[in-house]
Amino acid sequence: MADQNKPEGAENFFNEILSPCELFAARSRSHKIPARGQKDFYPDDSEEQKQRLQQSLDEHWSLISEERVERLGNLVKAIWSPSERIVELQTPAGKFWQTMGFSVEGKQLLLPEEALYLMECGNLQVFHQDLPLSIQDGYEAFLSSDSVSLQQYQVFGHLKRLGYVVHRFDPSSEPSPYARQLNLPRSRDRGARQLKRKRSPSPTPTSSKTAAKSQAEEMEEDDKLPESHLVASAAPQTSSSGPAGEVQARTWWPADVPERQAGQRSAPGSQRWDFSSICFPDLGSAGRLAPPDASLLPGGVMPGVCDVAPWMRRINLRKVKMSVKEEERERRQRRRDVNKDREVRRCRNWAEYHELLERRQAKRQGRPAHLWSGEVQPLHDPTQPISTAELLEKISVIKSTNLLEGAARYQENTTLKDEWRICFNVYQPDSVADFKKSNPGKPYARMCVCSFDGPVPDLRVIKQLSFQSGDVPVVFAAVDHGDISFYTFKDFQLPMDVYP
Amino acid sequence: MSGASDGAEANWILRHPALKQMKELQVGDSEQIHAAFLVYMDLTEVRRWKEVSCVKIPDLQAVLLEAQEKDGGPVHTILPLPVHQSLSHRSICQALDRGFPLLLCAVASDSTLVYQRMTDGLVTPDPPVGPFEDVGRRQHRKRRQQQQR
Amino acid sequence: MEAELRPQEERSHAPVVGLSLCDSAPLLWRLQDLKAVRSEGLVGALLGSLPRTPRQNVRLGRPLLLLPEEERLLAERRGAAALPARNQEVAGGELQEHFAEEQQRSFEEQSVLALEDRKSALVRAMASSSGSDPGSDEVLQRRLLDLEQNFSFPRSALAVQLSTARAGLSHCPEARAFLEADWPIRAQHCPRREARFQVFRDLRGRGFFLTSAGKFGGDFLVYPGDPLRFHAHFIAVCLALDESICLLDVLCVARLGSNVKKTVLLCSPAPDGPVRYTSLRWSGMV
Amino acid sequence: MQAEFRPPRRRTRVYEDYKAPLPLIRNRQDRKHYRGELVHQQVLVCHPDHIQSIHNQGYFGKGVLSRARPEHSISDQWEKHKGVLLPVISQSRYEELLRWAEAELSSQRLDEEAANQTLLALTETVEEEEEENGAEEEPGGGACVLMKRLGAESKPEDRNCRSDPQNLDQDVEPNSDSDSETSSGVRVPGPGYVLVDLEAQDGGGAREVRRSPLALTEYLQLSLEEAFFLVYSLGVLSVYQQQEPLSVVELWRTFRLLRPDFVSSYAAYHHFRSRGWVPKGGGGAKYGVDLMLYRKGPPFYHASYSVVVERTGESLGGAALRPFSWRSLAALSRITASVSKELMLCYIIYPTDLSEDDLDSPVCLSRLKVQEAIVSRWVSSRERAEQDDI
Repeated sequence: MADQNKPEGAENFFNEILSPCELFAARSRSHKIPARGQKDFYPDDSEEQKQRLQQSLDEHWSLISEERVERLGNLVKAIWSPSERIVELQTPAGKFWQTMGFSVEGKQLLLPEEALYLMECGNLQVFHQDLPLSIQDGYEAFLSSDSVSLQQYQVFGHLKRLGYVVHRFDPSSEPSPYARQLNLPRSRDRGARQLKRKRSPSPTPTSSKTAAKSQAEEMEEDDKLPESHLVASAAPQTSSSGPAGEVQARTWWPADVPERQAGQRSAPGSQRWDFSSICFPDLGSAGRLAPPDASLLPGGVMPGVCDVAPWMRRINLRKVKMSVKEEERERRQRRRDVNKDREVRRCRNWAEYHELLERRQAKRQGRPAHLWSGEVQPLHDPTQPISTAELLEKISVIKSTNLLEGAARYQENTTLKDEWRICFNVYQPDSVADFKKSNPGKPYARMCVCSFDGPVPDLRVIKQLSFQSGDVPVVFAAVDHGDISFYTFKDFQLPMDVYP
Repeated sequence: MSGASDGAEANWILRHPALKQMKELQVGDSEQIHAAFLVYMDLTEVRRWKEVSCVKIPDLQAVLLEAQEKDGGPVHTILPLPVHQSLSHRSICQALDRGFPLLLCAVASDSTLVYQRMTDGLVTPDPPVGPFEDVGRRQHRKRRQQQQR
Repeated sequence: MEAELRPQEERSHAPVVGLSLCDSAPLLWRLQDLKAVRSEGLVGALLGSLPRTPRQNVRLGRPLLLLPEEERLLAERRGAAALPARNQEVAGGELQEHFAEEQQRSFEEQSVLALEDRKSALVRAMASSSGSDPGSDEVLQRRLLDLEQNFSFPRSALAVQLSTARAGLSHCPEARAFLEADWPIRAQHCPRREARFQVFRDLRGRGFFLTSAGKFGGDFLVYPGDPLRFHAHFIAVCLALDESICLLDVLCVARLGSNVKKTVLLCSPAPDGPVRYTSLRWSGMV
Repeated sequence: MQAEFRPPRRRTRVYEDYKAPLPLIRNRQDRKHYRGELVHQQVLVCHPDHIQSIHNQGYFGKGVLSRARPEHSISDQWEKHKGVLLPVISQSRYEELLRWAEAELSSQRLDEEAANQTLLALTETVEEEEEENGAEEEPGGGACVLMKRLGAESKPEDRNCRSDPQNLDQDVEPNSDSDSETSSGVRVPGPGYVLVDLEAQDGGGAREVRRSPLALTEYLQLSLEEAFFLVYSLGVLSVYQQQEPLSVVELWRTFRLLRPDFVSSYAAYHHFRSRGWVPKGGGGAKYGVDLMLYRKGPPFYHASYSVVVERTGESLGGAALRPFSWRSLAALSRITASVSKELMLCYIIYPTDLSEDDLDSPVCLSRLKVQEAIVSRWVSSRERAEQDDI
């Protein structure tokens, strides 16, 4: 079958290269897109319809066939480095530098998706081995499932074309959830970290190796924060306690602390304080408390016996004064001897006694026995008048939870599959004017790119990603071939709605 | 109130001849039969369809209904199904193979009915009424909505 | 309404379509391939920025992404071949030399064209400004000479092409040979995929054009003619005949269909027969 | 990230007064207890007063012969006859009812003569005094007035979507003991009185009062979740199965057998009720979801949320009740948005240590957790044209 193809094929392969004459002519071509006409509903084989179709097709092909032609002076030249998967600029960057790229040791670098997008926009000419790369080369060389996938690039390109600023998301450059909880300012050495982040060959951590690394980084940070916090709060105390403040500051921490902390680090799950497991000393029961073990105390502190008796004296132990009604009720309850009741005495065991009580209760109130004598009874006794608000309160037996509850635990115990990764931070188009790469601020949204044929995020995924993202919405971009649909799964608690 | 005496025996649903006929067909579980009966009542009592009757077909464990919207009008097959049940394309085809247009009727747990028309083969939709709105106008409308938000 | 299925024997006469795999997705880059595929009634999806106005999403340009069904049908009908990925290392400096030469030649030709351009502009300007001045011809000649002697075409003004498809094969001579090989049909084991393909092939065989219908809750949007000119009539939902479907899902997609004025089609390939279609439409019974 | 609460949209026209959020007893003297029957795995409320109370206070259930509000009537036309409003039916309709009664009687294996006699007794023109007695005895008389008013107040969309004229009233004949059995001990179809429009030969429109051979009164069908809520959470309903009332646990077990996912669907229903909202399962079917959520009730507000109930383990795994694909989610999201509602996923989270035994009692509800999430489309652009809107 191939024989006839050969000559024809050879010719065709060259015909997409423009001649110098065509190149020259292309400088003055239009940038308008022809408007699409009304569509028809039924095909009727009419000449008119055929003509319109032909016209649409001609227009379509002329648009599709157009090649990018740019003046050399308007093109930024760059070199592709396959080993580092990075593109290095050779000539001064253009306007795009405000929102894209980064520099390392004086070199101006672009991530592959940024370079490919700029190639598609006709801003950048990328060379490899002194030969320019076609757009096709760019797609094939820059995109792969273990760095930026085609679908991720589709989403990137889609958002870029709309003017959004789109950056790769790197969990290690985000404040840790702990820091976020404490509302700490973002790390001081951001600039340095930015570089580190951008240099990593595949910051969208689809490979497990980088994923592990970024998690380790996060852990490290978590460990550091509480520690630095404790030191800070301890400092004023020590300095005021004597001239040897500096020495004492160190002795606050016994020599075995670093070891202990190292042990902590290796055990996952213990990086955060577990407040529920901290024991409080019992100060109430005994009048006196034994002195604490001296070895646990910093040097120079003289522990003594703690006498709580004076404190106990201050506690209000007076008898609660009851109203006349209340006192009456109390007396009545004491006077009535259940054991004298004949029916009660007939009961042979507790079960029968309870049954009897049920029967009596039902009889008194005219409540149907089949509902009120069983092991499970209705939540509300309809013979008792109650306000709607109280009733709703009473029947609210199912606890509401939120996406952040327990999310930290899932974060530690389970790692998400690669398909559930936040890939991009997205900043709104109108923020471009005063956008600073060094300090991009809070993103407008974060993107998780999904294949339309893949799974829909379940609750675990939604919880983990929203935990990771904090107060920035996570958007799932589902790519269905050429179509991209964006969805958010936001936390919600239906408000209570009470009518009288 | 009348309480216990107001028992199930007095329930006209249980005494209705149509329900008895459905039970005699010996297909479908009691839930499906109840669904079919509700649809039967909706067609006869509420919509006043004509010649409503129940039928069964081999291989399909469900009571089907047959009815005409108007006297002498075309016969429809109606397939009543409780809404939380699943179905297969094959069972739809079996109902369609009777040769009449089919109405699938989903019956919700509170007796809500949702009818869906089903036809064998490809049925071209009706063309939209009036001229198509062009893209420009649609965009304009969208923009306006956005501004209002 | 559309060319009938090509008989099998004609297959060899149609040129092979070159597929390029990018992250395992089948992409078409060459214009001739795009046209060839469209002439088969396969629509695909354009993914790239449009060279003319790259910063918008309404109209996109090359590459064209094929649906798995389109890829398979293409392979069945006329043969498609995978273009190999670009060779990472190019030996020798021949190509680089060739590229430099070509660019130099283009520069020279373009400077000539630029000069011609300026000259004709000058002539036009002179003609319009001083219509019947007898001395003007002489002035014109002098100015033209002046222009020719002083004209310099800056390197920065050189128009260069940023090729869309890998051009000229100059960087990859072995690709041409590869094109002649048959493109193996990639494995499609999953039964859902199989049902989708059977339905796709059948509907295409009936002359319909199909695109992906994910956002409408179905598998394919089915057009009575080229989507450039026609609205879709159907939302095709592919499923095996005995596959169990949730009634609520059926109600949902059917309701959506009536909202967007399309018929929802349940499509199931019978094991040994034609594809079974059932149209779902609004009953009007509320 | 928290979804913003969008205020529910009030209906532009409201045709009824708000009675009460739930069918609760307002004072100690009112010891009303409602009754439902478990028939064919469905819960039916048959007594007209019960129907009105349960439906109008919290909008539980749906009339089996009505589109929403239980307001079906045997006839569209009612006429005052000797001080009593009676439904007017055509002779052919009357004969149809008679045929049913005949079939009913024959199925009781009576000998032909007895059956004919009973039938004959039925078809006789009702004597005036008897008629008046009947009307006086009518226990649903109060309800009759009530129903009439409600009918006139019902929603305009209901009016528009049905072809027949608006019901003016309702057939409110309940089957009281004395009437449902004849002296011969044979059970005959319930009485009720109708005004039969006789198709007289001379063309005159004579009307005659007859007993209605088969009284098709409106019943209220409750979803299993609604029924269990009225029983367990409010304690106002008893569900009878073959004349035997079921205890809370019996009912729970019965419903779990009928519907394997009852625990999850009830938990979701209960949760929304306990927040003061009105969940309706039937309405959800129209949009392919499990529940629609209304503020106050369907007559006052448009539904705010389309809810899909999903179940998950505490380790957040387990098989989904309704396995979503992007395709089905896209369709749901699109349809929900096009009717101006929001799509809500309601996850019921089961603790890991919840055993099958624990699930055997509604007490397990307190160990479940509920997570709501709003799914919405993120619009990336104003200019992003839907290329195939129509």
